[in-house]
Amino acid sequence: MPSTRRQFLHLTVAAGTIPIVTIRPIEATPAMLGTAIRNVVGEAQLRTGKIRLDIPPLVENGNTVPMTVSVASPMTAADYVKSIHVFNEKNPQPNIGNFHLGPWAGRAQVSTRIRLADSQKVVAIARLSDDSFWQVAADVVVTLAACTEEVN
Amino acid sequence: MASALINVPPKAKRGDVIEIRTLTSHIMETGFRRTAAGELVPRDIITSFTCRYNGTEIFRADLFPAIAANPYLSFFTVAKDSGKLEFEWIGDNGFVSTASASITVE
Amino acid sequence: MIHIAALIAASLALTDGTRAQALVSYNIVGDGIPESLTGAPGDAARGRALVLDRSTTCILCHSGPFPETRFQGDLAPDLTGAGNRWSTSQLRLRLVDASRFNRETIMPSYYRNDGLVRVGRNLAGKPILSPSQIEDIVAYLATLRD
Amino acid sequence: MSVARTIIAAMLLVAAPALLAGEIPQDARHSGYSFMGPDTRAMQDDDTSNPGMLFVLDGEALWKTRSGSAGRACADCHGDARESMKGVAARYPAFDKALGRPVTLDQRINLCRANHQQATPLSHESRDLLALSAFVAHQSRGVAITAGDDPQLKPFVEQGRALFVQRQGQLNLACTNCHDDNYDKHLAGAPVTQGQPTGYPLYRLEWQTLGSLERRLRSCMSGVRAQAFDYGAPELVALELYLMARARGMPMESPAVRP
Repeated sequence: MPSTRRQFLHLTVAAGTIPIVTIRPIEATPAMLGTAIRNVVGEAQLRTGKIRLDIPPLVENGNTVPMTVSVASPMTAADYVKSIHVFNEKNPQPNIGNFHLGPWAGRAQVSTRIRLADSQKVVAIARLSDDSFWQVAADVVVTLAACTEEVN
Repeated sequence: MASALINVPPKAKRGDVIEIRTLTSHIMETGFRRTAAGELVPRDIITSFTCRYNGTEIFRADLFPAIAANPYLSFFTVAKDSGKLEFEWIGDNGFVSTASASITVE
Repeated sequence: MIHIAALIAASLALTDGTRAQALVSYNIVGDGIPESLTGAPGDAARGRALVLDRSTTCILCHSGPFPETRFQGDLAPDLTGAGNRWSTSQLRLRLVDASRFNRETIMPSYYRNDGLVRVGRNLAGKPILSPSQIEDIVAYLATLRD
Repeated sequence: MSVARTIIAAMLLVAAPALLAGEIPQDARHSGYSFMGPDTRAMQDDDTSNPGMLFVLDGEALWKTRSGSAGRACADCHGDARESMKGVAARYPAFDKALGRPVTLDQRINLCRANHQQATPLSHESRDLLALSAFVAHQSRGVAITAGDDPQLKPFVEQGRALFVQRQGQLNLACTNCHDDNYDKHLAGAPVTQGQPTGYPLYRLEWQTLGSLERRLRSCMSGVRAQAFDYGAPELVALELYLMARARGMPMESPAVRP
């Protein structure tokens, strides 16, 4: 393995497993992100406000990034959050997850852990019971691991 | 071996908003990685998670390769009745895993 | 005082059958190597890219005047003004073999292939950087003036 | 004043093995935990969000599962691990009289499988071996590390220390250069830790799975472009033993979470 290629190769090797070479894949483009969002939102207007995205601005490893999306909603039968959708800008695929909830949730909040291939923007969108869409974006800086495993 | 960690409060007062947390074993192979020989490692992810409360779906998630290995999910529901919360993870290659937890609502 | 670095390593057969690469010869004059390892000046633009490439390790330990690079190391001195502090001759020897100045230094010797222990099978006998990479980095560091 | 100081120093010598030159004193030892950000800490702190606990769960099931031609489970000999395994991992690697050398917890599990269960050994870093070692190590959470106290281990601790301070690899760096001399500094923005082995096996976000201390050491060796020792090699066991002895008194955290 030529050492000068280390920047591009993240190798994960454990006994009994196949050595995997993660060549930094083709990044999703802002256009792909836009298309993925339009697939969910359609022609509806995207508004800002109501939705909040908690994600560390600086993460120690992009493989496991904790993230919480919450929406200011009374969560009543008349006014609730139908779904939450999360997207990324630079992974090979722009979708992260779709989360479907309803007034019975009591609180419109979802947490998960995501992968971010590089420093990039994460977008969260909430669909409310009146079919309005609300969005928020956050920039995340991913610290690249200083030492990665290599095949010897 | 598929194992899951479920965190549901064993008891709650009627009307309380309770947090449900799940963690399940899965590699979440993205389908974008290659072996040293250059072959694409096939995608193997959980694509769907559902939680039912006494038989009624209360939360569903569509998951993509950008979800980290050993997926963690936390969400909320209003404690309505005593009973059972059932969890189901469905994924590539016929992956199905289920778990359940009971709750007493007073 | 002039040292001639001993450069014959080709007869040393290594465990996996590979042989040590012969390094190009260089002359140490005073505390530097006055002549280019390649016989030609390096390319400062390529050198900058190498300094910032995490795999070549400069940026892992050093910081410097690189506003676009968020994560810089603080294990070693800031490279700002390196071109004022050292001549190209001095920079070249510091890259080739910093341990010559301080036995305890944590700076690797970038152009050396002897006296090392348990070097990775695929890297045995090879220097970390090639002569042209050394020259490119020297050319770039020389441009770092306050 | 100086008399009092001499007495205190003498008492310390009696109470704990003398520090070797350059070693981090007891009160300055910090787990990798203290070098992490709040989000990674939170992941470790709560058992229902710590992915390492998935392996502990699997290990608990395996503990009770009969294996090998002897048809015995770990529990058949050791009973309730919460009692029998408490503090055990904090003493490993431990001296094995029959072999005349130290063995790691993973090696002990496989020795048990061979000698008492007539079962085939579990391979390094396999899910089952990690699950069992995580389950056993979890029983020592909070227990102070005492590995290396056995006088029979002395030459092996010294062998490990010699390896720790030996420069190696194409980058010609010793473990001690970073983890004794430069912790608190940053390697391209990532903190350099003291390399304290308090949380193994641990869930590394980089790996996206649980891994052993041997895996971590091999990864470090690759980092300095050295030829990594094979899993189970006596040198790797000696290094592990030295690291545990160097962390003497620190509480176990298994399964820890690290970036």
